[in-house]
Amino acid sequence: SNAEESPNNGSDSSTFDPSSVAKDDALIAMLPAALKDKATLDVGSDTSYEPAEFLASDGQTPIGYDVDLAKAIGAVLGKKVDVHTSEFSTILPSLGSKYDLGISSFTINPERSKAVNFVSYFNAGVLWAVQKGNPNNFSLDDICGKKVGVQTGTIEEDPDVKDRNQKCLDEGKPAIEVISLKNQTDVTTRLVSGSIDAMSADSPIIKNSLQKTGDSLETLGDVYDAAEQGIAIAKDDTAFAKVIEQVMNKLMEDGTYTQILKDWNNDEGAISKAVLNPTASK
Amino acid sequence: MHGAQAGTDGELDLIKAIPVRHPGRWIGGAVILLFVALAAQSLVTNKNFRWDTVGKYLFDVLVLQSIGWTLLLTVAAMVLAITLAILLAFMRQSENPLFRYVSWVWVWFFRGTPVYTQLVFWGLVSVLYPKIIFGVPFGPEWFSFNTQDIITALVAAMVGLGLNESAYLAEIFRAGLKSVDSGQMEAAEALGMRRSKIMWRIVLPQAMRVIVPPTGNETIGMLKTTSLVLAIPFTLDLTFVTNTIANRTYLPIPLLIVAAIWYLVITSLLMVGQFYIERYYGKGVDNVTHKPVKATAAAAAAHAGGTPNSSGTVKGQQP
Amino acid sequence: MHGAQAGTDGELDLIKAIPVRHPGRWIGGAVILLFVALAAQSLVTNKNFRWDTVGKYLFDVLVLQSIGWTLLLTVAAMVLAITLAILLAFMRQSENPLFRYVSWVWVWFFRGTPVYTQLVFWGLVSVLYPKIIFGVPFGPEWFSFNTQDIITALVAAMVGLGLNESAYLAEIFRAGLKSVDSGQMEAAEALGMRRSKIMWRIVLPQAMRVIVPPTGNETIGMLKTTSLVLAIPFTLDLTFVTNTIANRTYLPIPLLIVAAIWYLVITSLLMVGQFYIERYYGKGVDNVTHKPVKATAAAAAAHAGGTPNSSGTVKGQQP
Amino acid sequence: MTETSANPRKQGADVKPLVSIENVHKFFGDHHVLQGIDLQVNPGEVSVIIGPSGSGKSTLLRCINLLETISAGRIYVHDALIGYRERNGRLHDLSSKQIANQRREIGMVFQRFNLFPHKTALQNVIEAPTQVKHQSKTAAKLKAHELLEMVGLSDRANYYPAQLSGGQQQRVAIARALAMEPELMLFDEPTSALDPELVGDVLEVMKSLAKSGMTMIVVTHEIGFAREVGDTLTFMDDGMVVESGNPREIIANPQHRRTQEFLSRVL
Amino acid sequence: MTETSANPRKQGADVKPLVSIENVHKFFGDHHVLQGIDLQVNPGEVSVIIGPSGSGKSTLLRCINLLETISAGRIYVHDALIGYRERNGRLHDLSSKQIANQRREIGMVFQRFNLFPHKTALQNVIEAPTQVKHQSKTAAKLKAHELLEMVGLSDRANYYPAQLSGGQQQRVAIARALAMEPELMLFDEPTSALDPELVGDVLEVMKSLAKSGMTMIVVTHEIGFAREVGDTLTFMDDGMVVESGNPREIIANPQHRRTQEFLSRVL
Ligand SMILES: Nc1ncnc2c1ncn2[C@@H]1O[C@H](COP(=O)(O)OP(=O)(O)OP(=O)(O)O)[C@@H](O)[C@H]1O
Ligand SMILES: Nc1ncnc2c1ncn2[C@@H]1O[C@H](COP(=O)(O)OP(=O)(O)OP(=O)(O)O)[C@@H](O)[C@H]1O
Ligand SMILES: [Mg+2]
Ligand SMILES: [Mg+2]
Repeated sequence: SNAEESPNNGSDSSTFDPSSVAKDDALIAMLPAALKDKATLDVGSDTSYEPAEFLASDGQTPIGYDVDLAKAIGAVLGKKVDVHTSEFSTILPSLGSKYDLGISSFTINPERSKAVNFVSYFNAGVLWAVQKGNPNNFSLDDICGKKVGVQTGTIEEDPDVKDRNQKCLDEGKPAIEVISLKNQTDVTTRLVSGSIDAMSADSPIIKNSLQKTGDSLETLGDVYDAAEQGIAIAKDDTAFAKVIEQVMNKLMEDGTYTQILKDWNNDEGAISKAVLNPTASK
Repeated sequence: MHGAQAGTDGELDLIKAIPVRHPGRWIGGAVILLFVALAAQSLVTNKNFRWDTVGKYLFDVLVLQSIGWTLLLTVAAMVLAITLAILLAFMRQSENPLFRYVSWVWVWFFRGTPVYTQLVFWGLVSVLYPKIIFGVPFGPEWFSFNTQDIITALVAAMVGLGLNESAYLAEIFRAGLKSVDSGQMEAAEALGMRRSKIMWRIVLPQAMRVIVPPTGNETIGMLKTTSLVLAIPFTLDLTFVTNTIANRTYLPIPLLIVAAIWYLVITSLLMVGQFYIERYYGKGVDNVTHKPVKATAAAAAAHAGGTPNSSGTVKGQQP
Repeated sequence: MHGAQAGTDGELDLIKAIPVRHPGRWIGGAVILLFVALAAQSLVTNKNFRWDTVGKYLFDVLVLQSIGWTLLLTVAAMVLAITLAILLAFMRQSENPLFRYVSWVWVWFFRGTPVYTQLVFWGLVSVLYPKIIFGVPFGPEWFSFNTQDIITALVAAMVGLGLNESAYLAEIFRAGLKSVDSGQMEAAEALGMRRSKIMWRIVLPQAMRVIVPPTGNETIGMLKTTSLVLAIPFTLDLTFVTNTIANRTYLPIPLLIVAAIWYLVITSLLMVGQFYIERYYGKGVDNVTHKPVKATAAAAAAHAGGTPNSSGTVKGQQP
Repeated sequence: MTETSANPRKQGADVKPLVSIENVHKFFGDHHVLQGIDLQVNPGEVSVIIGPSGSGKSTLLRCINLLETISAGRIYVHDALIGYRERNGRLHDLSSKQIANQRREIGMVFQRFNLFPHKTALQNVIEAPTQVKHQSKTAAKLKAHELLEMVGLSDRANYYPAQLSGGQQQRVAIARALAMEPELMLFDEPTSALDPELVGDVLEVMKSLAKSGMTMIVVTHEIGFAREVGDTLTFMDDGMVVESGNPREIIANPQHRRTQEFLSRVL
Repeated sequence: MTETSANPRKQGADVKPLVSIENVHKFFGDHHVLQGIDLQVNPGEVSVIIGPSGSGKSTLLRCINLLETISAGRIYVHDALIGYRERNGRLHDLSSKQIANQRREIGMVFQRFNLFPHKTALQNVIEAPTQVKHQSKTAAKLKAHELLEMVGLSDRANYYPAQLSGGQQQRVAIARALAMEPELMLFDEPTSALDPELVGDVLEVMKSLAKSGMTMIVVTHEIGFAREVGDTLTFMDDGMVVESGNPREIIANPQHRRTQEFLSRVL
């Protein structure tokens, strides 16, 4: 209903049509009993992470590549998909009861794998951004004492920047001033206004921010520390997790997966094989 | 030597004294005004605030709808909280020690834990307790509900906010009830009124004078606390909606201002409402046209000895 | 017919009546206890709560440090808020209309806008106003600061919370000052005391009785509000630290419980403190061992007519 | 004032007392405040109690009206035991409902009036009839106007207590108690919170009440009232009845030293 | 009681009055409460004011102590104009500091005592000397104990007001006012909030004060006190002085009808 203010990358108008995906009765048969009778697949997602999951201009409808992937999974399993906006702290405890899946750009690491089942589906790395032309000559080699913005709770905050900070301290250099904010938008706004020197986030997020803020930011260096992100399933529901692993692999094979990521300009992060609880890359 | 010659001179030489000058005060005032002016000026001119965007979204239909939801939540939670708080305050004064104890624990627990955590739990109640079963404990089951069907996000939000608030209000009500003179209770008892009637008709209405101002504080606070219902998640309130727009447009500051303006408007309305409620419950005490015959009449309400009819009866009598 | 034969019988036949039974109350109590027991049982047995994780992080060094920061923030913000609130309440009663008006606008503005938004602005102040310049407006500049150097995250957090809270407390203080009998003011004036002295030494100490309970509410509220300093961002408080751990381990519920337990512990301590403060300011009024010679003595403090020495003078006189 | 104490109805030897207080004791903790009080009040009689501060006068009135529980002894009003039920030789507490019922028969007027400040004079008077006796508002108002007329305040019906003088407030308090049509009225120093000028109005109303045959127990320092209106005068000291009898005789000729001392201070 | 009004010091014709009230008017809005009061009080004199409720007695006392501002006229205490400074024929308001200074010379005792409830009797008495006159705590306490001794309360120094009887509270209030060593004491119905039994103590203290030569203006209903202690008696009605002169003469022989009426009600 609202005209978009910033340059539109077409994010509001996903072209993905779940009905184009075929139902797979073999996989449906493998579903745990409790899920077989359910008409819908309930998915929890923290919808403030454009372009992975965010809200359309009506303020309520979740969209993004994670959302489209969820719909594709539902189509394979012959179910309608309901993506629920929900905060991080309520997604995980709700898995297995309120939500069947959690798809919210969860980065997999060994500690987290103890708490939930992950099926890997995307590969995102860390990417840095600075103001256009890098006016402060920010460099990752000379990060000590600089002001760096990250989003709270991301792997950029902990461990990446945290480790770098420790290194600075170990070398007797000034600590990094970490500005950790709840929303990525707030971090980006601060970078645009120049109150921080640089920011780091998952590569898709940085790219999206660059698009959204017009011509004021640029990336610094390349993506590194590529880490796999996963779809979360309750720890005690391994049977279902295995089904999801197969569904994802099927979507990867038939091209739906790549198409969805392409639609959202994010096929760089595509992976070739979904794995249940991969030994985390970091 | 002195007598009743007063009033004989037709014209009175009224005192019109030159007031004391307080230059310090006016300088202080001027400094404050200057600061306000500077703040206002920089508010208007600082481009970070993007007043065009503020204007654009101030009357956005999503924002307007969210105000409705926010008001609904505030009112529903406060109604629930006030009801519970009255109950808790009465229980605290009960003769039954169990009631007193329960009331104390309730206040301690709900005041002690963060409302955000409480809201998370209300959001999770259907996860933690998927079915509510009525029946004899450890015995047969009578009937049961799916918790999800009953505790929707809206209900969870109202209940969560209301229960938390009830603990704070219970303290306010307790202090209010304590402030009513014990003689009122005795007088009503002596008339043969029963305790519950006395509480409702005699004690509580008088306590309201003390209760209303802090309750106004709490209501205004609640208006802002509703933004935490995202924890449930309930996603239709003002803060969530403006946040979403901010995330989409990458313009957080102007949308915070949009939200702040609306909160300020609602607060102003609530303050007007509070004024009238305070006046209502001040009836017979605050807003009576006292005739302060006694210099110290204001001192003791119990002995508010005005004699409105005794002066005037001798008007015009010249000794 | 009736006389002074009382007291002649050595042994008194004291009334030992059988109390009225209130089965309803006990059933009600039992039901409540049952619910509490069920809730406690499901709290302990529900595996979602992961009590092992709670135990593991309850005394985590990061968590313990964060409690320190949370307490520091709470205390600093409340001290600032109380100072400002007293000032605002006095200004509200000032003869200078400008002061009254400023005080009103302050309360209206800070109560009206969300504390989260205020904190965001305090966090952004160095963005919006990179330099604070002292000088003649539109004239020469005397000296200037980099805002960033002055308003660190900690300062911004304290100031942001304190200013917001001051508005709520100002209302509480205003109501408190109003509750003190005007006769106190007059008596002090008649002794030649000046207004500021009267306020500090006579009116405020008496108003504290009414002020302390809602201020306790506010302090306990502030303890939880500190978690919003994330908006600044200030990232050392209890909520932030437990959130971070939850993010790392993906175990939000047990860490919410860790935070809740600590908040509950601090709240309990604050409630103990409040008890003693209330008792201190009740001196001479609440915690005096009244001798209720008058049946209605409690009614009017101004006329608390006890005559502690008049009984007893006739002890032992048998008519 | 006509002297009414010669009224034979009040002095009849075979009249059953309306109030019968039998060997009543009251302890506050260790403090033995009432040390065996015996007192009978016949229907239509005005019984005046005087005594120094702290002698237990208020406590006695409050025990009659169940605002305090007695420690030993019995109080009967109209043959009904106050506060308890006796069954199989044992006393049982009355329920709060039954206590409320007993209190309805007994009106009480306090030293400090204790009017409900948030209600007008009229509302104060109709509160109990409508709320306790469930009378209709119209009926209660009719009666209330009569009573306010009687205490000389018909033009003050819609004033709040804070708008009334002390004497006017006390008269409203009397009308409020009378509205419940009690058999017995208790007055606890009803004039001692009033300025000397305002005392007269209240005493006037009490006199006319006494003349109308109302049974009254009055604690007062107004010796004049006791002499003029009282049928009996009881002097209490230290929780005991020191002397009791015809008011004029006692005032003129106190038998006990304490009574003499006390009267010399008050008169 | 010895009758002290024949004291020649008080009656000397050439003595300059300590208080001189000249044609004072006071309006509350349209209400003309004081309609031209003239009154002189010589040093050491006890001036008693009586009059019906609403006649403006309290207002007059409050004007002397600057708790109210007068609308017209002049009040001098010790030749100093109260509340104003006259310069070039125009009146200037005094600053709050100067007003406070003037009030120090005038002690006031209120009907409802107005003791500071959060302070003990002793603390009440030393509050003003230490805070206003900046006396040392030790000196102030020494003096306070003397004063409490004088009003007969040396054993109650550490009691809070709520622990004292009304009469005791009023005596502390007198000690508190005396601690500032005022030249003039104003009493506004100091006994009318007391039960009859407690009045005596306070009147006793006031008598001894009068005997010690303190200048006092006393508003009271205690005609006995006026007769015994008063040097002059002033009857006020409707904001005017109706009659003024020797107390015994006026009480025995009131000249005006209003005075007669009033005295008949109060006596
Ligand atoms: N609630 C109470 N707790 C403890 N002692 C009490 C209580 N009420 C009264 N007393 C004591 O009982 C005694 C009698 O009190 P009561 O009020 O009956 O006296 P009184 O004769 O009415 O005196 P007064 O003329 O001053 O009203 C007093 O010594 C008083 O201290
Ligand atoms: N602050 C005020 N505002 C308006 N009217 C007032 C005020 N104070 C007093 N009055 C009026 O002034 C008149 C005189 O009052 P004042 O208190 O001086 O009478 P008083 O002689 O002391 O009476 P009392 O014996 O009842 O104390 C009264 O009619 C009263 O209504
Ligand atoms: Mg009594
Ligand atoms: Mg007066």
